[in-house]
Amino acid sequence: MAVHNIIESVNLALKEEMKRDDRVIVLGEDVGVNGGVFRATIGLLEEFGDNRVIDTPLSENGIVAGALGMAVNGLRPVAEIQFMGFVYYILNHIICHAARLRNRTRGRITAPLVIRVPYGAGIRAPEHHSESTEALFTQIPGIKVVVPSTPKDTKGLLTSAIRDPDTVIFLEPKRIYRAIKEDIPEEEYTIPLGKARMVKEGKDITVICWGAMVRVVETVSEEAEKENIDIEIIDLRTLSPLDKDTIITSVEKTGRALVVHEAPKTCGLGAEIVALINEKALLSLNAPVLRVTGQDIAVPLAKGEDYYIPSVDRILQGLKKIINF
Amino acid sequence: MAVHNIIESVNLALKEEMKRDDRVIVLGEDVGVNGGVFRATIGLLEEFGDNRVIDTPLSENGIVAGALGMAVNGLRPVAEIQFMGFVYYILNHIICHAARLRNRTRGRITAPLVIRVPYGAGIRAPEHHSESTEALFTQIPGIKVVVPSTPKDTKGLLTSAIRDPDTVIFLEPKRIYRAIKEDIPEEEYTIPLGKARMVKEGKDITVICWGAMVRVVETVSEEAEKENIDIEIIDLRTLSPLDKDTIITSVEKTGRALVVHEAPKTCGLGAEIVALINEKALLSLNAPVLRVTGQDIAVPLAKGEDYYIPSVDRILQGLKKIINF
Amino acid sequence: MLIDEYDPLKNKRLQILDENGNVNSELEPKIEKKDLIEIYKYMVLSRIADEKAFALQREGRIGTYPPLKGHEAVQIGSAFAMNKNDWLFPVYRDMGAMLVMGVPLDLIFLYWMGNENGCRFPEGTNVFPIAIPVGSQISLGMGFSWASKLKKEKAVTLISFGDGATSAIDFHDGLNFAGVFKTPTVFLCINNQWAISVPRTKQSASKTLAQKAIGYGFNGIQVDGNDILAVYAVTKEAVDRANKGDGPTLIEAVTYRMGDHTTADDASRYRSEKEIDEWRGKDPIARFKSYLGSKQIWNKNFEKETRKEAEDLVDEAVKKAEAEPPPDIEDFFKYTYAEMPWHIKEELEELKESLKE
Amino acid sequence: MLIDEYDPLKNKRLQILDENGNVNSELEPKIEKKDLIEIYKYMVLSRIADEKAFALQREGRIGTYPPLKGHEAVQIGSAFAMNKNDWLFPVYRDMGAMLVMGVPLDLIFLYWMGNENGCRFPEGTNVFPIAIPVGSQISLGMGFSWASKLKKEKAVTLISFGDGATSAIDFHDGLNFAGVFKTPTVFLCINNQWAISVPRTKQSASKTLAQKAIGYGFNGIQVDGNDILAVYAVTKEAVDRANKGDGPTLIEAVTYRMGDHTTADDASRYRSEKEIDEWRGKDPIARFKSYLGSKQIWNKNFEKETRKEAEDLVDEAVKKAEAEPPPDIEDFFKYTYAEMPWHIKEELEELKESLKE
Ligand SMILES: Cc1ncc(C[n+]2csc(CCOP(=O)(O)OP(=O)(O)O)c2C)c(N)n1
Ligand SMILES: Cc1ncc(C[n+]2csc(CCOP(=O)(O)OP(=O)(O)O)c2C)c(N)n1
Ligand SMILES: [Mg+2]
Ligand SMILES: [Mg+2]
Repeated sequence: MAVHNIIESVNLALKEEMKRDDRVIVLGEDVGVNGGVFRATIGLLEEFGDNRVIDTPLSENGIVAGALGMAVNGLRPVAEIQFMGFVYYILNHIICHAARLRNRTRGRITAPLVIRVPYGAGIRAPEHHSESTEALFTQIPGIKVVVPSTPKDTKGLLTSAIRDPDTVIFLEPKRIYRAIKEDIPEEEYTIPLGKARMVKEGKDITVICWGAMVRVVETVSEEAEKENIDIEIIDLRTLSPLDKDTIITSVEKTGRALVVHEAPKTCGLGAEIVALINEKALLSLNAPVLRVTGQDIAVPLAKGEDYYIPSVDRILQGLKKIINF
Repeated sequence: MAVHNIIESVNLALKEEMKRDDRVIVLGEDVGVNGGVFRATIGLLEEFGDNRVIDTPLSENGIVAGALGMAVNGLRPVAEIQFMGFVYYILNHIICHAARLRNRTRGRITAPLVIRVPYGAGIRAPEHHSESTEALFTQIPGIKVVVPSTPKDTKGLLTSAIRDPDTVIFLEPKRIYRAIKEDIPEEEYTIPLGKARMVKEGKDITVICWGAMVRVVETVSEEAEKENIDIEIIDLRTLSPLDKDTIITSVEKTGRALVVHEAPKTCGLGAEIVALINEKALLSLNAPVLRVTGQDIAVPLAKGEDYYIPSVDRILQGLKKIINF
Repeated sequence: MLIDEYDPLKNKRLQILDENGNVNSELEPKIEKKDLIEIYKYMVLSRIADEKAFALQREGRIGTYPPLKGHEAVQIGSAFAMNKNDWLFPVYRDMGAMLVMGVPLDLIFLYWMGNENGCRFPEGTNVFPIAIPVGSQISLGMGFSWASKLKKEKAVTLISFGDGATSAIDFHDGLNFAGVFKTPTVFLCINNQWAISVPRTKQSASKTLAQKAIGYGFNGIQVDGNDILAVYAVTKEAVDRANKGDGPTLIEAVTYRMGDHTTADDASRYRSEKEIDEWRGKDPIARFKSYLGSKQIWNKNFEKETRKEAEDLVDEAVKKAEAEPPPDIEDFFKYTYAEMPWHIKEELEELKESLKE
Repeated sequence: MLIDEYDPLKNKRLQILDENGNVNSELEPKIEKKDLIEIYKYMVLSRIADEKAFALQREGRIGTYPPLKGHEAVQIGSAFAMNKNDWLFPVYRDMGAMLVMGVPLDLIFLYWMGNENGCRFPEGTNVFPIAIPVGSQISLGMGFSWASKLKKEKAVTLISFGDGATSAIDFHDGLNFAGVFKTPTVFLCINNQWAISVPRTKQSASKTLAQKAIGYGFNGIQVDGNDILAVYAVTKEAVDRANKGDGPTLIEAVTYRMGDHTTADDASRYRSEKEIDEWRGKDPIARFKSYLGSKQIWNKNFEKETRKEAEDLVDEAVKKAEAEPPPDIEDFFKYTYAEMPWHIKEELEELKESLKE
């Protein structure tokens, strides 16, 4: 065991998988010599050479198309997109090809491909560097969407993503890249995709969250405890496909639920979670399932960022609306 | 008054607006000499010349970037994307610029731009010609999304869209382009964006739908009547922003709701509607709000299309689940 | 080397067999007699299969179909120049090339009938499925060939696409990455003068499409796309260069789409009969036929047999495709992921339930 | 005509004022004395403002900032060559060009401090806001200039972008559409050798970036980007051509990014001191200074005054930007649509409520 933060865990998972399987290739802008703008790929070029750690020209469409072509030809590429705000360039190849090749060819051609994207606000970055548009991906049948929230989960989930036979969008909560340190096993391990993590059991209300929001919700939980509200916290880990069982079992127990996410509210993943709960557990509900989320606006620049990201106060306010319904 | 179908109404609205306002420009692949692959722009080149009706090179990204640049420079471009399956190319400019220029410049620069896209399945077309991925757009703050379902609405809504100060994605239900004929006023008229249409009042259950699904739901309504189920049908017309009041008022009256859409279920607009109802009208609900939608798969080719599109039987099945809850 | 010599900026276009059947014997590629016969058979088969597909569409027996008539030389000539390990990333109109590469004709029909099973090519068929978003196969194919290089495999990827596709963003990425990484790729632009109703001249102000390669740091060459000897020779050279590690080549094959864009199109709306007539005089099959005549391979009997054989193959393929049972409902669901997740299972169940009633 | 003569395929690169201060008098543009002085003032102001921004970032007073050092000639020279009605679509590093075009310096600081109000330029300022997605301003600017043409206005759009941006899909669309529609556009590629850590040679295999224009049917020209006379002359010619209806031009200005990519970058990770030193010898300001010296414009006193003036302007601008109150909360909400829809109102209320507690 050794102590690592999230960005180091990304690096470790990449390194281990590259050692284990020489089909694993890392590519993207500045991932080689520079080790990635967040240093996620540091040391990989030195260890694996420039046939496996590849600095590309500046085109996200090209990176993903290239990686997808590689995946079709038997490699296991892990592409990096520098920021979520540049991810819209890749949607065409993801929707039209990565998500569909297996179906289009009735199983003959597949796309085992990972796309890593740092996402989310909170680091006072320029415009387009703070987005949380995961719902663009969760609505695409045929791909998986994964978000870790701790160093340990990061390594295990990324390892699973790399070994997964389908295309995985791996979103990294960059705001907490270096905020949490944790003992994580030296040896390789996987954490299954599609399974949520029970962060904390509780009896009064289920709070569903992921990524950087998990820590905020943990703080909320402490605050709420002071007012005798006992929160159950679910960290989704995989946003698509959803872990229905964990969500529904919890809501059936608590009778109340809140979804917290950084993305704008309208048509965010929160909507799907509310719809799912409504469909499967309506009679268990003592109050509406609410969402505390980013607003339906562009993520503000530094001076406004904190208004946008769900704060402890806003989440508490949402909680109380549900509890006092 | 004269009888017209939907595609003719598109053409009429374009023609009228081009006559009324010479800033209105039509551009896209094959919109000029060929009059559009569905003939939506037929006759426009002859009437307005090739400075206002422009055949472009084959790039949707280029078309929309070009149109957006034009809009910034005082024109009122109406761009055509040939099929919804090619719309993913335009997301970057829509999300990063069209939806945000007003906010980015605190009101100085705006993007009054219309993008017309035929969408939906049911015409036995090749792959990527049958998509309903409107939820990619309804989750983007700063743009509007409009879908007509009748010839009369088509002309009035498209006219409003062209005059709107914000970017409007105008989705045309191509499956019924020629299926419905209707008397429509010769003179110009507008139908306000953001307001749903009450297609039919009813007391037992609210069915919310749009585009080509409205007709299917009308058939369902007739079937349901035979079993004494009285449906209230809401045609959303504008998918973003949603007409909350019409939806909530109806559900408060009927106590039950079903959403029908062609898009895949997960993270489709239906999820947002369910979440909205849950948030605003939970106590009125006698049963879960269900969704009858396309499945979370690629739209099948011709031989499987009918399994994918919500059928009268599937919708009835959904209705009964709610009624018998 | 043809590719170095035929500089598109100097207005050079490679032609070996001209409209009147004259051969430039210096450049004439050495093709064995049995291959010449094979080539001709594929040309004829492609044309007959194409006509059949068109007719079937008119009878409502297949869906929208993009006719290949006029493209026989570029499709068959390029595919014939490829080696066993090479891969084709075809454009939708590429039935001829796909046949040469081993895609069964009945599957091609099945696909256009709207059955996904037509896209499951037999194992060992080195053909990527048709990519409908124009140009998207270009960057994908680049990635595929890049992997061949990284794996140190001797395999070239040939990517075909139209003149319209040169405007696609994937053209830019495909060629730019290929240049930077010196991938073993042959970019075959089938310039048939039209992208639906948009003429070549409105697609790009570039004088030739071949010269676009200059901006990516490798060679482009223009070739008479109705001259199968030229197409074959230049493709072979490009494939050899790629195999030797000399990187990508852009070939612009100048040809003509003799038919409508697809069965849903009416080309008379936007182009003249006169233009079509002109190109009729350059027919790739007629030209190759006269070449075979000069080689004492072609004669009337040979023609009759070739046609008969092709017609039989086509009839058989149609029969087989039409005899194919409709796809199993589960097939639409079970290939979305490697394993079917709960929600898709639910949706499948819901559908089945509704069909029972 | 410079643009016709300096063919990038012939390895020609325009230079008028060389590293040692020698002038090619045949090509020397005629610039009035007062403009020469203005130009120098803007060069100095840009450099001082740039250094200030860097320092402010290190003190935590502004956010991430992309230094322009080394780009003074290309930014000021090109902006000076534009006419009153022309528009600039800048790249993020373009503070110098933006200043010349009339963007107030305090707004530029305000923007990098993370305040959207810094992006509301005064009416009449013909500058598009900075587009962060690399290259996206290229196709947008093309559309803007296309509209000028359609409206028959005499106005040219100058779009600047980096070497990395030539790989962007919007470069392809911007140039291709511009070629086809002969838009009045000047594409100014500021080739500073690096795209963060990716060197120019790995961005494209094309020998020059200027030659990419050939694939779009118009002229490209390479110019010494540290030579402000050359930049000015070639931009002026390109602007004039565009105004006359002769369509677009691609200018590749060869220069160097002297600083880190942004304040968040550490360039020593990927490039050598030696390389930087070499370019230090080509400093654009020093070079122009010696030119002004030869014209008897520059002297020590002039330098002192110029610097003092610039420093005062910078200090004032910083003061003004820092005195700006934080944006009103409603401002983050009310510009999403022309009219605020119900759900955004609700969200604003919810936020306000949470701030009250
Ligand atoms: C991205 C995209 N946009 C639009 C279309 C519709 N479309 C299909 S083929 C075609 C023209 C293609 O022209 P070209 O590349 O020259 O190939 P050709 O059909 O002439 O063989 C168009 C516009 C599409 N399939 N994909
Ligand atoms: C689409 C996109 N991808 C990635 C980035 C991150 N990024 C910002 S600047 C930059 C390099 C740009 O290089 P170049 O175009 O040469 O301009 P320079 O910074 O050298 O002036 C990158 C990769 C971005 N802003 N946009
Ligand atoms: Mg074509
Ligand atoms: Mg650069």
